[in-house]
Amino acid sequence: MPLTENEFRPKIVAFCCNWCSYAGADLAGSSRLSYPADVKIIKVPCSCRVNPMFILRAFEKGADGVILCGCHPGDCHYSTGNYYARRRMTLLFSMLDYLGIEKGRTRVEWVSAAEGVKFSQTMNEFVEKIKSLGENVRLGDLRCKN
Amino acid sequence: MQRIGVFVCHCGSNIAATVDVKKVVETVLSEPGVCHAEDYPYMCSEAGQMKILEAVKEKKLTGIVVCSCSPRMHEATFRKAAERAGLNPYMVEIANIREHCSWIHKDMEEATKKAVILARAAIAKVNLNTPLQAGESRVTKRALVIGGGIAGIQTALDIADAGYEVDIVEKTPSIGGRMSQLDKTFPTLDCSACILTPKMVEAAAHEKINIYTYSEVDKVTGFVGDFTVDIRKKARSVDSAKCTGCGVCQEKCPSKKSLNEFNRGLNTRSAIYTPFAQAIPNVPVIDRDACIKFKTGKCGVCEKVCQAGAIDYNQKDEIITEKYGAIVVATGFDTIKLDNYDEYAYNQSKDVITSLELERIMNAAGPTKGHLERLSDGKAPKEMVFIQCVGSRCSDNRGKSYCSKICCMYTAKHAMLIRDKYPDVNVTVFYIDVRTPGKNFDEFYRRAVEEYGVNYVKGQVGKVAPLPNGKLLVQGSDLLDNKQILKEADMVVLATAIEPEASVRQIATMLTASIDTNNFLTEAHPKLRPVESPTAGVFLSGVCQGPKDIPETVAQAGAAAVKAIGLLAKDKLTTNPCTAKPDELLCNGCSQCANVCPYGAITYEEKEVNDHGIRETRRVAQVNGALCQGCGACTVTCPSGAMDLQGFSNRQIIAEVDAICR
Amino acid sequence: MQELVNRAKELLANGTVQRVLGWKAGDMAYNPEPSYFESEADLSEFVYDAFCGANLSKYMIEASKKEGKTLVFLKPCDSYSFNQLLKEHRVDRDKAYIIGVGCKGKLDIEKIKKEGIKGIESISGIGMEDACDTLKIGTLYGDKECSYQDVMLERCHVCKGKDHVVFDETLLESRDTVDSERFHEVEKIEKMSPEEKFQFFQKELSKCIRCNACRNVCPACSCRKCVFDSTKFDSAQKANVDPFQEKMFHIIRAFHVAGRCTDCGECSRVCPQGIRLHLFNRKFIKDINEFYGDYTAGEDINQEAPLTHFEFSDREPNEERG
Amino acid sequence: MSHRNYSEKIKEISGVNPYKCMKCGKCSATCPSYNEMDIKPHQFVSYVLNEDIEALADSKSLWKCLSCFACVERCPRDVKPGKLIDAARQIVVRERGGDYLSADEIPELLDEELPQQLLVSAFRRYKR
Amino acid sequence: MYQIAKNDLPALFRKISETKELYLPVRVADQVNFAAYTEDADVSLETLKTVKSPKDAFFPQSETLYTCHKEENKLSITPEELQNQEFVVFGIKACDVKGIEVLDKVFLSEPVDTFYKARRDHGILVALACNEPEESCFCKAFGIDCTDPKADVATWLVGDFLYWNPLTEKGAALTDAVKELFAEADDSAVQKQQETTKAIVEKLPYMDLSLEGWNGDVLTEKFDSPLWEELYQPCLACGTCTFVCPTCQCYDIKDYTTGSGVQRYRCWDSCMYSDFTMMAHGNNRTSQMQRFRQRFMHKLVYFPANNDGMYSCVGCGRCVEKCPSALNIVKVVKAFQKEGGDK
Repeated sequence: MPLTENEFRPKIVAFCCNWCSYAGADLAGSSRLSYPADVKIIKVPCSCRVNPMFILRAFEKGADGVILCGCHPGDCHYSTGNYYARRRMTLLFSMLDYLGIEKGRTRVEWVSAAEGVKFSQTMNEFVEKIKSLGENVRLGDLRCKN
Repeated sequence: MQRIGVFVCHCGSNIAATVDVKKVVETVLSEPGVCHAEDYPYMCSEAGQMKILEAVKEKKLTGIVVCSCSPRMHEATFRKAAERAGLNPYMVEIANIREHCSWIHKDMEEATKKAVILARAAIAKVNLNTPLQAGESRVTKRALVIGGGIAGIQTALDIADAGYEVDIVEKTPSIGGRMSQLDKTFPTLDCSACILTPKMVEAAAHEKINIYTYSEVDKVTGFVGDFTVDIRKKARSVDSAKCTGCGVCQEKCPSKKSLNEFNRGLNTRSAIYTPFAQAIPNVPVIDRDACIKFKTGKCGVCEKVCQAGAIDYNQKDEIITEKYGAIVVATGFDTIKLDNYDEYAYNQSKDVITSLELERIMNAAGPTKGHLERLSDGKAPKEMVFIQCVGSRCSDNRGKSYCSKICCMYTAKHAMLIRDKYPDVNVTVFYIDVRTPGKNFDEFYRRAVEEYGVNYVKGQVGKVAPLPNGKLLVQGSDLLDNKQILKEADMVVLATAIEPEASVRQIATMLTASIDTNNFLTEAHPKLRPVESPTAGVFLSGVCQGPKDIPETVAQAGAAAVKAIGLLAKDKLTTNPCTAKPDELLCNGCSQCANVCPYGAITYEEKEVNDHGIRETRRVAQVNGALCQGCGACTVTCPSGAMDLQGFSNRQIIAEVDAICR
Repeated sequence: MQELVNRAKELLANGTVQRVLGWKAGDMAYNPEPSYFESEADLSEFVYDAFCGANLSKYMIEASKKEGKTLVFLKPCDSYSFNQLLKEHRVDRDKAYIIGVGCKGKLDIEKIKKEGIKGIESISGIGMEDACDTLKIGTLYGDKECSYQDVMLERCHVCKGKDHVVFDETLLESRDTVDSERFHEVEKIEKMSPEEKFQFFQKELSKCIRCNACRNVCPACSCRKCVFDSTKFDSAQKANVDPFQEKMFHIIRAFHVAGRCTDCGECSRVCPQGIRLHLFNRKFIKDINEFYGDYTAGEDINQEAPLTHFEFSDREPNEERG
Repeated sequence: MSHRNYSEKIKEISGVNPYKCMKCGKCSATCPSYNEMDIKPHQFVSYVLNEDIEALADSKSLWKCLSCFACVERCPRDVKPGKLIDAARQIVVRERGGDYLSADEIPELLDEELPQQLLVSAFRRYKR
Repeated sequence: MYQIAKNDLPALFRKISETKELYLPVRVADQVNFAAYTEDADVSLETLKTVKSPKDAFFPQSETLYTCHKEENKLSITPEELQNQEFVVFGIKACDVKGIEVLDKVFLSEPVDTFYKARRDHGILVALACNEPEESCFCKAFGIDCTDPKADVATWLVGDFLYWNPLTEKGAALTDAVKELFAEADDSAVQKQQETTKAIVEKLPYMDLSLEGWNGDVLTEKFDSPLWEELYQPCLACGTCTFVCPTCQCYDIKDYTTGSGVQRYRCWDSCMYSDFTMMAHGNNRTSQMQRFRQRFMHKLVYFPANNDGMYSCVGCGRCVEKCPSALNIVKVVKAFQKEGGDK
């Protein structure tokens, strides 16, 4: 997709667990399943490594959307990591919603190493969603806006 | 500040066709810490790696960023290259500009921009990288095998033959397992006991093997190379050292009404018993629930008749604590309960039996002394029906979704044996598919059809109904003839699905080994590491990992043994350095991290600390680097940030976030 | 109140305890301060009345390091905090002699002032022996009256109950003070549109001066060094320079105490700007109850905490409520 | 309506995923009306998959199925052939047009002696 | 002296804010603090004490000092502009006016704080006399007359009128700009109100608070007192007292990374915080007792020692009202008094 003037291009951070989702992203890559370049992936060992601080930090510094991908429940390389992540993110997202931050700026998706298609689909959907929400103005530090 | 070198790979045209690599090189040069950047067609080639070596030397680099393919491809390669250049291997980070960039984007400007951002994130991370040293831990040269069936015995023998001590823990009074209950084995029709018993004897006699029967694993702590296990030796009420195995006690025991587990409850046994004649050890146990002495205080017959004076009613459970370097799980299987399958009348008629029960009936030591007869009236059957896939391949919640794998073959075996021994008996097998992949397997099945005249009907049975005349009405379908079949049978044999032994859940929990929805233990990798559990130092042998027949079980047992031997052969283990690390000065000692650690790697210590001049004793978290696998669950649970993950530290991840969002 | 003093004297005299942790009369009717009493003579200044809202359980962290036992007076709600600290190994049960004291609802001086009462010289009707229906207030501007119930601390309107969850003995009777639905305020906000929610919290949080009173008084926020004071996350802040930082601080603080917060209400009590901080914690409590089953932090120290535990069937984060 | 659409409609009404069938024939083995049927229960699935709904609609089986749901109960793959044929029957009934009752008309016509089961199964069958 | 009907105050505010930024007590979410005037602001002149003192107007809780911007390898530095527009702080009380004098001692003596000075130069203080002092007030102990504030303009609210008396040139200039809204008035009503208020002041509970024995010369005596060890115990180490205080002037300087550069800003700090003056080796005050002591020693001993006997407390009583543990400077002074008396 070529860059066109004035088009809103969101900044999107995707945390991917090393074992499933990062590999899923690799598979999307080797299967040439495209998704917008707005998505940048950060590798973490497990979805349970993702601290709510990281997610808020991303928004602080100007992210428009943050997505966390991990192994499907039951498939965690560390047996239980994604279950903890699931509870943490459930609560965090609920709090963000409560504070009036638009739903959909945050998302959790379970993507296995075999789900290249799902990875790319998820990212396409997520970017669309963030584009429809527009720029993140409610949860960023204004000092980072210029 | 680090001195970082950035190396951008073209990957032929894989990257360079979409990402302007020169532009990336140019742009990253202005990033903090970067003092060298270059591009090369194939960074992973020897020549490419030499570029790294040269740059490290010339520019005195302290950190490396390689913009290339996924770290899953070549992270190890570049880490080794860094090591050759004299750097710590963990000073390398990969920016994945192939799978995550050039391969999924088409527009060069956009892809280049993204590649720069990914490189920046990696640079920001490397700026905070610290050299990490893989730790070492010792290896106890002793293995534990949980389960004394053919899988456990074979594993133990193989490990012991390699010269290491092995302990087998078996929960029943004898080793032997399911195989000892079988009459004959496919596809050779060997007598099961004839091939198993020598193995049992060999194991018992092996100087490196120590067998704990009638024992269970109570507690497991520690980690790969250094497990500590509590084994509960249940009170046998018979002193093994004194017992001569003469068997008089069993003969004289007045309580003979207990269901005989070995014969699948088809007949009864005495309260003091050995499960079967060839039991090892040949020392009986007293079933305290059935024993009159234990129930009423009176009796004591066995004590009176025992010439060796081996009966000891006061024996107590004994806990043995032992250290092991490796643990092999070989807990085996059981058949599923058929309570949910009313249509097969298993609970209504004694003449509807499972295949494992048929094994016992066919066996000379079984409840009918090997005569094929109906359990209801002892009459010889004339019509026998076998039903396949009972509880297997069921996607409803009554059965198991998987194929139990062994049923097609043993049913062919049963059919063949019956037709051979009792040619006047008609045998009909209802099947969905006959699955016979395996050496000489299909030939075996075809023999049953072609030589022994077994009637195979493609179709499933819908209902088995006991008739007033004592027979069983079997209503099945023949899909090939498109007919519904009504057949009066004398006996119906159900090829019942198998499932992992119930106790495996508890054992998996103790070992922190993962388990799937069907209770099968999970492999570290389904294809490439099929006999290892994801938990280091724990190996899988036999059906606990998935349905298998005997040859496969034995093969896997050997494989598990080799893996265990490979571990035991090492004097020291190097551990993953990307482990959690607490900052003792910040630790609150609240235990939340320990609560989420799946490996039990976190313990607490009362420790004297010097917090900027304040000396006090505090409860602080300690991470065992050998146990920790580096998931990071603890780091998020820790509110003060005292717990951090080396290699993926809070500040490193935040630096990546910042670099991406700026 | 005299019963408390007498019992404290006894326990000091017979050597059961080395010191007493309670409340010392202030120089106004409404400002008693948490205090240690080491001797019988010290206890002459002991007070226990409707203004002893301060939760003493957090002081037990330091008291646990002292020589000998400390007698501490805990109100029913305070005992939850103590128990939670016990669960987290921050206090030593053996170093504490706990007298669970009854409570008739504690008062909020800010609410009295909001009623337009100023220049307060004296307040009567605040003793444990009083009926707790009307307060008589002597002021520089004449005598005033107000209803006890109207000026109670927010937390007392949604009191957890009259029972102590941990104690060695109990003294004095408690009173039922509940007259509000605990999650009513949270539900009201949940029903707002995203824009309304955002404006509501933006306004509320814009008052925050980052004095850290909420954090420092909180028994769950007992970290030796808070992440907002340390370099661990590159997150040290001393002021809310941008509205984002107000949100960051309060979201993370609430998250860190999620599943550990006993809803003791101290944060809201001490906020100099009257920010209703419990709205954050109570949101998490409500969510936890709704998603993972009822859980009251501090109630049972053997119960698994919601965030260090999971079920295979837990809801998904993206799931809509309901 | 094309056949393909019929096929989709049947899947929709029955809630059945015919691809789950592993062709074991347990439905046919179970069916009490088997001998009366021209298309056998285990074949329902392939008719739906092959989009040969016309044959199914013209079959005797459509009217011979007792809706006893034994096949539904025993199917190991949760395919529920009984639901498939029931769906086909509904389509045929609907095609015939409006000679069935609307829910509002029913209460007046109720006979007190009418078994509850009948009502429920009538609703299940005739609800749009 | 001039007067203006209370009802006409919005017109006055509007008029002032046409040309100048106007800060005055505004109620937001139930709390009154100084804030910029807007048409829909809920102005509350009746509030005796705003939660925070108006020192923000001159010494904001946080202010950017300069911004660094990075582009490729080029670094540019943009200093923050100094205040160059006049602004008015309306409704400041006598104690808070004195508080600003205290700040002046710190920020206007060499080396002069240019940010502060620019604000002082451009700020016009319109003080408002107190009518109904409260029990936490003890400004009298510091020689402050709350009925007669000394600022650029002094005002009084009496009955339905605001009385307005310019005291300085700046005050006069402001008065000229808004004179059209005023009527001439004599000071009889004001005097009457002053007497009423003074009578109340005499009855305040802290009326007799004496600072005897607190001066710049008692450093070791007070510093070494064992009383501190007792007094600090309930302290939670929060910064409430320092942040509501009109005289506390400690600040920290920090950098914020914006992605494209760095903003250097300063923000209030509190000597009550464990990371106050934190250095590489740690903190020179290791215990909360030391930090607690620091605050009061500073206000009552060190500051007078360096500033001709001026205390850096003005008796506004905000700490008395806001301390979560009911600690405050009065309790400290009284405790020492008692100790002295006992001896």
